[in-house]
Formats: sequence, structure tokens, C-alpha cells
Amino acid sequence: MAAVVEAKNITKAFGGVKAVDDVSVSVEAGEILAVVGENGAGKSTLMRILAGIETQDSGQVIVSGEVIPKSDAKASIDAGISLVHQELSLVPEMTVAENILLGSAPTTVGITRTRQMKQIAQAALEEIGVSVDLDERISKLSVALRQFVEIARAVARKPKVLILDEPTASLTPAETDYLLSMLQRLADRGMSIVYISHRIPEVFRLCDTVTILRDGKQISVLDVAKTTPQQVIDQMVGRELKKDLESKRSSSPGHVVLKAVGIRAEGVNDISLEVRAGEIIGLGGLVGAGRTELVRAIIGADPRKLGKVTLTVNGKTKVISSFESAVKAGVGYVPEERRTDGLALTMTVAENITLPNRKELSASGFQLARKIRTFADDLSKRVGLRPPEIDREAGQYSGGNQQKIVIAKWLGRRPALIVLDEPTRGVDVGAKAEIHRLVKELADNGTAVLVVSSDLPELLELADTIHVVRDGTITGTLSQEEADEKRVMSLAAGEQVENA
Amino acid sequence: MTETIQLGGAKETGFFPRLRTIIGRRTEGRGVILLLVILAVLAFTQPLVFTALPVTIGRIALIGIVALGLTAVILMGELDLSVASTLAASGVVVAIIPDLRIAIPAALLMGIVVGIINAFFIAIVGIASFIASLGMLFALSGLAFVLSNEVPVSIANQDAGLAFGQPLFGPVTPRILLFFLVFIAIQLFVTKVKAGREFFAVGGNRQAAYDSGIPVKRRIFTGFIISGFVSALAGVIYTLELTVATPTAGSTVLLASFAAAIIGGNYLKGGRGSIIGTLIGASSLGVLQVALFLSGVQVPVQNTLIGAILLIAVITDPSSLRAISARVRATLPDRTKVEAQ
Amino acid sequence: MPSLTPPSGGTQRERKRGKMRKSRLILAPAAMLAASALILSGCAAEETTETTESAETESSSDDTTTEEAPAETFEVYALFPQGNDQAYGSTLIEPLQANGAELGINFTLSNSGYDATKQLAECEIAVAAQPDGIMLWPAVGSAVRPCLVAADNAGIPVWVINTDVGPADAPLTYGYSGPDTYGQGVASAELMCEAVDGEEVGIIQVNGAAGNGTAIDRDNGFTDHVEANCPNVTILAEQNADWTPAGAKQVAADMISAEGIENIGGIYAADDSMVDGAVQALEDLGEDASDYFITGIGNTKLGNPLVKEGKMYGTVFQSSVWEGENAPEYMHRVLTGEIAKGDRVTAYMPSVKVTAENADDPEVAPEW
Amino acid sequence: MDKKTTLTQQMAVAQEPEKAIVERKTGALSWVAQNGIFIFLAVLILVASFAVNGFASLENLTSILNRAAPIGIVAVGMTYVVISGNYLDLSVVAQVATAGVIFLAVGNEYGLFVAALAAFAASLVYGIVNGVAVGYFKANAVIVTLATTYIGLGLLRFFSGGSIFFGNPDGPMEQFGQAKLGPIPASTFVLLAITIVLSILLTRTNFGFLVKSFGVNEKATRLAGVNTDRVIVGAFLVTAFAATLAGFVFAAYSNTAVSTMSQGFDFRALAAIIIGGTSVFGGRGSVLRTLLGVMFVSVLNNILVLVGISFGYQQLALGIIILLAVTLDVLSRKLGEK
Repeated sequence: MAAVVEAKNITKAFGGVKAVDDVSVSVEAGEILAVVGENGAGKSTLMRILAGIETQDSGQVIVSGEVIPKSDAKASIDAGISLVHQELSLVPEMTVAENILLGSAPTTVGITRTRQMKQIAQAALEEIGVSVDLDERISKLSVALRQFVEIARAVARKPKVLILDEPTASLTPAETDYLLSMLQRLADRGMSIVYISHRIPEVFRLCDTVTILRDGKQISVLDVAKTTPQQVIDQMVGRELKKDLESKRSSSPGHVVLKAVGIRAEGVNDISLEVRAGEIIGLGGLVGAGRTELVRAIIGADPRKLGKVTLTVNGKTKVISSFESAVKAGVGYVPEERRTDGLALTMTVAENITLPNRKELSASGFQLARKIRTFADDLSKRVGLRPPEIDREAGQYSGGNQQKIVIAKWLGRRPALIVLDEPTRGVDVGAKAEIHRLVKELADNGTAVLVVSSDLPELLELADTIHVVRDGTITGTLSQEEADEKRVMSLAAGEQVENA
Repeated sequence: MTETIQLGGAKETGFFPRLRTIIGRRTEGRGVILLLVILAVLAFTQPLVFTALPVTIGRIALIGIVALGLTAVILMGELDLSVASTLAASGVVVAIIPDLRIAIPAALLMGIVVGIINAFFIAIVGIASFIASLGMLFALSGLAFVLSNEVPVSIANQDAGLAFGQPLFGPVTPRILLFFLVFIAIQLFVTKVKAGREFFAVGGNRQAAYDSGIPVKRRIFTGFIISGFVSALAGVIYTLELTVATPTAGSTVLLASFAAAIIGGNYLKGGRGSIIGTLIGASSLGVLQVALFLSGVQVPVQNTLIGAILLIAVITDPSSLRAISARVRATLPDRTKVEAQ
Repeated sequence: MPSLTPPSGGTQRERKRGKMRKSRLILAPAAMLAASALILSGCAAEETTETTESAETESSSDDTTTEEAPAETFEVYALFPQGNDQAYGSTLIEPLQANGAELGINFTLSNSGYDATKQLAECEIAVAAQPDGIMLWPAVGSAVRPCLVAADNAGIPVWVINTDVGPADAPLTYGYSGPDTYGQGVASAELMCEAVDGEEVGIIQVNGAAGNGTAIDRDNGFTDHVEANCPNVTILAEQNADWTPAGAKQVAADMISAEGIENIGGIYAADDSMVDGAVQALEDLGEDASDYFITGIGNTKLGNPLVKEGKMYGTVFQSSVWEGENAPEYMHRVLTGEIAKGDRVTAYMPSVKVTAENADDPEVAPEW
Repeated sequence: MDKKTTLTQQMAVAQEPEKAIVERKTGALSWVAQNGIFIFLAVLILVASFAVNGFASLENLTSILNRAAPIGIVAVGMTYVVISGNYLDLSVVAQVATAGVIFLAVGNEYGLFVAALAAFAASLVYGIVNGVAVGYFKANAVIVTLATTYIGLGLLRFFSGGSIFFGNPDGPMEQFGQAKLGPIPASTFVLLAITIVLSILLTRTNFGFLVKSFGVNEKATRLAGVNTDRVIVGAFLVTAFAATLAGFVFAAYSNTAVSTMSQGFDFRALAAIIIGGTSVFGGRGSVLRTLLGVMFVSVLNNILVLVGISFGYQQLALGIIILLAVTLDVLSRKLGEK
């Protein structure tokens, strides 16, 4: 059987680094191809090239024998390639129907045929079995619903191949379950599907073939029926993955540092928790469960409706009402969105590191230039920034190094509590280990740590205690001994999940 | 295995829930409230505003026409500061060419060219619209002075100009007619025409627009051409009605147009707003100005009042209110007695 | 204390208004003390003298009307391009309203900020409001025809002040009272020619705001007269300033640099405020302004002292009070039918030249 | 900005497995754009010295400096608002005029000290109203300052009656306006002083650092525990104080003040800032560069007047120069990225 879509020898470099290095994939009609790899392996870039959003440096995309022009989103769509984005690419103020037919609404002499547009949108929604008011604005929809609207859009284009980039990241298990069976139905009807995920069980449940990428290179193409999850994981990581039991810390928590009582906020429904000095508390759960919202409400980064948060440092208890007061009291926060919330990318490493420490590094408002430099220099070395050049722009560093800069800027404050939200997302393996080491070191030195992570192994490795959050409430608390992936997932999902 | 999945957000049924949904989707709220307040006050204090309705509408047309074109650009999250200068320069073009049959198309063409130049700098070169149109603001205002030799220029065909100021039918003068035509055209364009609807996508989520194959650059060109064309049309109207082109024309247009668009609920970052909103904003300002004029309120006082309304309009934007309420909440004592152990 | 125009009711009003004016002014200008001297009629242009005389005779003929209590009241819309936001407008509006009140005219003032289109819109509203009359101070003199036509169609009489309309539009109005803007330029040129007295002199010229009607008319009046009557005066350079002393000082300094101070013998500025700036530019170069032939227009609170100090040879008095006082008089005569349509009365404010000889006269005490 | 490339590049970079640091290439064009303002200013001065009559004289130097001082002081102050990513402060027009009128009207009656108190009190009000609306209420700076311009000029004209105020002869204002050191007027020293002070404030103090940091990334700055709203108020206050000082200098220059005196200062100051090379997206720029931009515009303006070019062509030239300056900047950055 001939390939419907074929990508031949695709190479793409950003600033000298090859994000995709001579990768070729092809998918036949009705085939479900999985593309797996760690964060930063080049999956998304490859898919964006397929969809004509990114321009490849070399290589071709061929649909049914025709070469698609480079970097032409419209041509790719017309040729039958439809991409469901990882980051939702909907227009918040437009309606569901308009978003489904964004850029491809039916027209007569340029005028949108609203009724037909709604019919097509309705048909697409029915095809994926989702019911939603077509005239509702996207900004009013839940995250899961937006994800399905996004899929409906891709389906509405009657694609030959449907590419989904981490579609289940923000879905509950029931929704995920539904999505997978729906994709199976589409494939049965002859649609080709490229499924990007690093959730191996999903891959094994859904896909026929799996392509493994690592560091932009294509490692192998395997027949799912003839392989095992462990094999795939090993190839993804490039080493044998085993639980690093040696790295476990012996924790001896001190006094209660953070006490949050009855937190209610957008997406958070009455949560209380405590973190002690020297203790690492993990917050597990699915994306969208309310973990980020919870920590942001606790530290005052987002407004909370109700609840009281106190921080006890050196025997003094302070009420946290705003983010400023939290920082003043001794809170450090490593936000989820590193590039937009964590760093000022066009500022230097030194400037970023010293941003929260300005008062300490100045005399009556004037910056102490030398003190700033030694301060930044020490910290950048302490977190293992490579190379530790504090006058470079933060944006010139890789993801892992950037995250180290974010951590460094809080280390400088010697925080009593540090809150880390997805500390290693998009970070390479080496940097990940270093960041883990840093976090543990912090706890060993008596800092209270609260860490949010969707990366289960990470959570299991770091946390002394894991609170699992679902729908804005804590559904279970597991100690380090009790915790394993299965238990966390079942609490996160609110049901038993079979282990693939 | 389920065949369908219910994720909430189903269509509201029943009259009032649906009405609430529909109102909830509109962006013109503050403009409507302002207009209603003004009208209510005037009903008692200045009934003349209503008896002289055609004049009031004429006034609205004057303030609003440029604002309509500007809104097309604002919807995409861009700004066009050159509208007033375009108006002045195209007005001069109308006057310096003796034959109106050539002059008017030439002036309108000039508006289109201005739009293209603006869009070129913004979409192709990659300059922020704020700066590109600032450059054009100076350049075109200079051009208006240069072309007119710095003096008011009378149009050759005075009678045509005078006729232009007369009502066509009932109280409808060409200005009012053109204003409503422009309103209807842009309104239809951004609500019914695919390219126009896509303005919201360009303003609301530009990346998504690119990814969906929307030709974003072409849309930017379209938007600035609309803005340039409408400004030039306003210049033509101004010159014909006055029978004279002044290089200083439209000195109050830029600020008034922005005010109308903002009061009408258009979001300057793009993606949210409506042409109807601009109409409402222009109506509020127009009615207010007519009323203040009839009351003989001094211009400095009028300006102070308009400034105050604008300030209130901009700080009562929903996002502003959210920001400030979050701050206020942060400073209030915690209300946790119920939950606290 | 006779004012420039002698409507007999003037004296009484003058005093009252004087008090009001004083209370309004915040600043303490160089105090103007009266001295006795007669108005120097000089060599005023013939047509100007004529019209002034006609204005005087006509205005004295309505003495009876003004002294009686107003029998009926009139609503008049006054469409001005400035108002209480500018010095001339402020000092004009006070006597206008005071005199209007005595005559039974209730003015509704508007201010278009020199935006001709805005003024047209205001005119439309005024016409719709059906007042007894409209008093028009054109934002742009040549851009008023549509307004006049609209008023004409509605049967509302229009009286023009400050900036006269063109000859083609004149029949649509009942008349004009105010300065002869072109004539002011001419008068200032006459002063210049008189001062220069046949010498070969290069001067620099500072015009008003670019595109402004008054600026253009004065420029034309000055330039035309110089060209025709004293070719020995050469205009070396000209620039627009924005009617402010600071703006004039800047362009004057630059023009002096460009032409070389040694080549410059004089300065003409379209307004006394700008003369003040230009004089400062000279003084900044260590020059004595009295060595130069300098003329202006306005005889303002800034300009009059310059004449007295000898820094400015002469200026042309533009009396906001004259204009503010007379406008209602004429309006009233129009409203009472005394001036019929077609009569077209033109009452120019006397372009009184102010030089060192008469600068101290109470008649030319600066008003704004 | 070419949204397409930058956005997609940014997104791609976010997912990119960078191992090495990406070196940024910078070409000749980029160097020109970075330092172009020096070169253009030098070339302009050089050419004018030979080609333009009367340019190269001490008197003309004084004239240029006089022209540069008030607008320069405004632009230097407004650089703070621009660097903080808030486009511009339109209300400087009202602020300069208000200050000028207060200095003369109040100064004549009660002396310069009281006048200065009153003027700076007014600028405090401007700075706080603008800053609170933009900072705390997250309102768009263009619209907020447009509104305060309306209000400010309205009030000024209402209370001043539009009169031209002039200072007592030989009063302190006139003395300051006349004061010179050699050919250099005192106002130039005020401009230099405020440039130095604001440059130090921007580069050496926490506040300045935070203004810049806010301009680069508002969220990251806030999430470092900084009260960013207060920083914005500060930026508008700096602008307001500078505008008040400009009002003083400008009023002293001719010993007169009137509500129309500062017309066009808003966009002209912004033009100087942009030509100087400060980014309107915030975060990038410097006070010293603004000073150069101001000098460039003043020299250009002076030359155009010297050669007798009329007002219209002057405007036209300014517009074209803005477009050219920014085009060069953008192109060089694009090439630098490649």
C-alpha cells in the first residue's frame, strides 16, 4: 500500500542546533503512526514542518505523490494535512463554528455562508461525537472542550492525514478514553493519523507503528505489535530507565513553614495543605486539575476567593495576601511558563538572577554593580549554568539552563519555601538530573519545597509526600513509600486505570 | 464505549437564558450604557438634540466615519495614527485638481495608496504599526501643506460642493448617506465576509491565524487599505462640504476617532470589538458634543468632560476592573473565619 | 473716556467691563497708564478710513436703541473658532456678552478650535436650533459658504466678525464688523516703509501658524504693500511660527543665522507676541532692538511696551473690545431690521497705527 | 515585527533541544543601526557646516541648543514611559503648558519657589493619575494619556483664559532664560543635567532597572515579587517631572507662556526617542540615545529653517526620517537574527 503522506529527509536547524535531523516518516491510509520522544526530541517541529507552518532547511513533504511547497500552511491544508496543535490555536473571541472553519469557511464571492459553515462545523462535531453550542465563544469553553473543538477543526478539513500533538495532555482519563476510541473510528474509515505523545500506554493502545525520535534524530521505526513499552522507552531515553533508589533522601521535616487553609480560587475548590521545613511536597494530577491554580492562589500570584495562607520563618508567622508579600516573607516561585513568566529573555543572566534580589544588592536605591556581579556569578555556578557567563542574554541559553537561571534567582533569596511548577518541562535529561539535585539540596538545607509535576517519575523521585489533585480538590495523599505511578494515576483520574 | 461525549456548554434554551447568552457575547456594553445615560439626561435638559435629529446624526457621521475605518485596523490589534493626516492630504488633493471627476477618484486612490504604504511598513518591513503610522502622520500632514501651498484651497466647482451639502432625500445629506454606507459595508465585511471575519482571528490569535492558512499579511493590507480609504473618503466629504480644503483639516479627528472606538468597547490589543460598538461610541460622543454645544458650555469644559468620560471608559474595561479588584482583594483582610480551625 | 468707536452707551459699559476684565486677569502686566494724545491718523489706507467712517456714522445712529431697555430678547448663536481658551477671544467675549445683554441678545457661544469642518457642523446645529441670528467668526474665511447657504435657506441672518468672507459669499451675509486683516498687514507694511524711509533694507518675516487664515491674510497684505510701495525693503526669509513668542524666537534666531545679522535691517512679525520673541532673538545676540526696523500687529500687552521702549517701531491696534462691543450692536441692528439683507454693511475696526508717539494714549491701551 | 517568523521561531526555540548557546551574528548593517544615530548626526553636522550658510556659527549653535532643550527634556523623561513598554505619554503637551503657565502666573505673584511647588504638585497629579490608570487599572497608556490631555488642557484653558502670560522684566524667569555660559544657554545645562540624572536613574538604580525589566517582560518582573504597578507610576512620574522642568525652561526661554506653547510636543518627543533608537516595544533603549535623537531632530529642523524650507516640507522630512530610522533598525535586527 502506498504512503498517503511522506516526509523525506527533513532537516531543520535553529541557530546551528539541529532540531530535526534527517528524519523520514510515512503513513498509509488508515494507519495510526505514533511519534514518540522526550521533550525537545523534535516531534513538534517535525509536525509543524509537515503542516507547512515551519520551513524545513532540506527535505520534502509529499502527499499522494505531490511535493508540497515549503512553509505554506494553506497548501498543506489543501493537500490534506491537518494538525491539531499542542498549544491551543483557537481564537478566543470567535465562535465555535468559526473556529472550526478558521481560514476555510465556505463562501460565495467572499461572503461567509453562515448556515453552511454551521452545518460543516456541526458535521465535524458529530463526527467526533461532541455536542457544543456552535455560537458560543471559545473564551467561554472549558479546556477539554477547546481541545475537542480543535480536533473538530482538523476533522472538518476532511484531511487525508490527521496529526495530533499531545492531544490528551489536558484531558481526564474518561475523555482520553473517548478520544482514543474516536481516533480509532476515524482510522477505520481510512483516515491516516499521526499521534504524538509520550504517554506510552496510549501509543500501545491506539497505534500501529511507532517512530522514535531522540535529539532530533530518528532512532527507529517499530511495529507496535512487535515491540514492548520498555523497548520504546529505552530507545526514547537512550539508556535503561530504572528507579534511582539510591537518590532517595532521608527527610526529617522540621516545623510547618507554609500553612494554607481553605483555599478557594478559580479552579480550586477548598484545599488546605501544609509544607514543613526540609520537606518536599509533590502535587500530582492531570493537566488542568487545578494544581497550578492552587499554588498560584497560595502564593498570591493569582487572586483567591477565600482562604488564609501563612508562612512561618524563624518563629515569625506572616500572612500572605499578595505575591509581593509572599516574596517578602520568603517564598520563591518557579513558574510553569518559563519563557514568558520566569525569565526576561532579552536581559542578561545577571539581570535575571538578581531581579528578585535588588533591594539586597543596592544601597539607598543605587545598584551595587560589583556585588551584583559576584552574586550572580556565585549563583550561576551553584546551579551549574553552562557556560556560566552572566552577561549573556538569558534567551541564548537552552531550556535546561534557562530553568537553572530561574531557580538561581530564587536561591539567592534563601527562600523558606520554594514552589516549583513543572520544573523540568522541556529540559534535557542532563539538566533534569541537575535540577533534581538542586531541589533535593534545597530541602536538605531546610527549605520547604512544593513541587507541581506531571512527570510521574519526577514526582516519585522528589516528593516525600504527594497530594493528588483532581477537579480542584485533593483526592488523595500518598507518602513516599506508598506512592507509585499506578496509585497516583488512579487518584488523579478518579478511577482505576489499567496499566498498559 | 460511548458514542458521544457531553462536555458541557450545550446550547441554552428558553428565552431569557438565551438572551443572557447573546448579551454576554457582546462587547458594546459600556458604550450602550454611556449612550443611554447621555440620552436620558438630554431628554430632560436638551430636547433639541432630538428635534434636530438630522443634525445630530450629521454630527455623529462627522465624528464616526474615520472611526469606522480605524476600527477595522484596531480589530487586528494594530493602530493607524495617520488617519487624520490622510484626511487632510486627500482633502487637498480634491481641491487642487480642478475636475472633480478626476479629483475624487484621485483622492480616494491616495487613501488606498496610504493604506498600502502603511501596511507595507508593518507587514513586509516589520515595523510596529504605531510607529509606521506615526511616520505617515508627519509625512502626510507635511504633504497636505506642501500640496496646498500652506493656504486653504477652494474647489473649482463651488456649486457641486454646495449641492453636496444638501439633503438628498428627507434629512439625509450625502455625508450621512456615505457614513451609513461605510458603516454597513464595514459591518458586513467584518461579520459576513470571510476575509473580514478573519480580522478577529488576526487580532485575537495571530499564530492560530497563520497556522490555519489565513493570509495574515494580506489581511493587514486589507485593514489598512480600508482605514486609508475611509479616511480619504472623509477628506473628500470634508472638502466638498466646505468647498475648501484646508491643510489643517481634521485636527480633532484622530483623538475623537480613537475615543469613539474605545468607548464602543473595541479592545486595542485586537480580536475583541465591533463596528456597531464604534457606531455607538461615535453616537455617544456626537450626541454629547451637540448637547454641550447647545448648552453653550465652554470648549475647555467640554474637553475636560470628554476626557473624563474617556478615562472612565478605559478604566472600566472588564480587564481593568479585574486587575483592580484583584489588587483590592489582596489588600483586604482574609475572610477565612469559616474555614479556619 | 471715549473708546475707539463712539456708541454713546459705550462709556458706561466700558467701565463695567473694565472691572470685570480686571478680575479675570490673573497676571499683572506692565501697567498701562493713560496719557493724553490724539489718535494719529497717519497715512491709513484710503478704503480703510472710509469704511471706518461709515461704521462710525452708522453705529452712532442706533443710540436710541441701545439706551432703552431691550424690548425683546434675541437668541443668537455665535460661531467662533476660539473663545475663552485664547486671549483675544476671552477679551472679546466679555464685552460681547455684556453689550449683548444690554441689547437683549442672548449669545450661545461655540468654539471650533479653528477646525472649519467642526464649525460647519456647529453651524448646522445652530441653523437647526432656529435662532434669531447667527454671528459667524469664520475658522477659515473661504470655507463658510455652506454654512451661509444653510442659514440663508432657513432665513437666519448672519453677521460676520473678525475674518471677513470672500466677495462671492458676502451677499449671503448682512455685513461684517472687525479688523481688516489684510489691511492690518498693509498697515504694518506702511509702518515698515515709513520707518525704513527709503533705505535699502533686508528684513525677515515671521508669519502666524501655517495654514491659518489670519496668518495668510496678514502675510499677503504685508507682502503686497511692500512689493508695490517700497521695493527698497527686501524680505530675505520667512517662516511660520505658532503665534507664540517662543516659537517666533526660535525661527527668528534661525533666520538670523541663515541670513547673517549684518544683512538684516528689520523684522516684521504677524503678531506682537511673535515680535516679542523676535526681539528676544536679537537681544540674545547682544543686539539693540531699537537699531532695527521692527513692526508688528496687535498692540497687545506684550507689544505696546515694546513700542514704548523703542524696540518696535510700530504696530497696528487690533482691539478685541472694539470688536466685542460693536458686534452685538450690528447684530442688534440686523435683528431689528435696521440693516436689511442686501445692505451689506462693512464696519472695519480702525487699523490704528501705534508708534512711540501715541503708544501711551488711553485710546490704544492694550487689551489682550 | 514580522510576527510570523518571530512567533514561530520563538515557539520552535522553546521546543528546541539546545545544547550549545546560539551565537547571534551581527553584520555591518546591524552595527550601523546600533550606532547609526551618531554617524547620521555627524554627517548631518559636517555637511551642513560646509553647505548651509550660517550653520557653523556660535549664534546658530545657541539657536540649536535653545530649540533642543525643552523638547529634549520632555523626550528624555518620556523615554521612561517608552522603555516601560507603554508607547508614550500624550499628556506631556498639557503638562508642559500647565507648568509654563504656573511658573509665570504664580511666579510673578508669589515668587519662583511657590511657583515651582505648584508646578511640581501639578506634575505629581499627572504622574499619579496616568500611572495609576495604566499600572493599577491596566488601562492602555495611549488612551489614558489622551484622556488626561483633554482634561489637563481643558482645565488649563478654562483657568488661564488662554492668555499669554509674561514674566516680570528682569524677573528670575527672564534671568534664567538669558543666562549663558559662553554661547551655551543655561537651558542646555538643565537638559544635560536631567539627562545625566535620568541616565543614572535608569542604569544605576533599582527603579531604573525595574522599568527596563518591566518593559522586557512584565509578567516575569511581577513574578519576581516586584510591585510593578508602582514602577509604572514611577515611570509616569519621571515623565511628568521632566515635562514640568521643560515647561520651566520653555517659559523662561521667551519669558512667556500660553496654553498652546507645547503643541506637538507629544509626537515630536516620541519621534526623537524613536530616532534615537529606543524600542517602542519597551525594554530596549537609553536616555543618552534619546538625547542624540533630540539633537538630530533639532539640527535637522534648524537646517531646514536655515535653507528656508517651509513648514510642510519640514513635517514631510520628519515623517520620512522616522520611517527610515525604524526600517533600518528592523532590517538590521532581522539580518542579525539570520
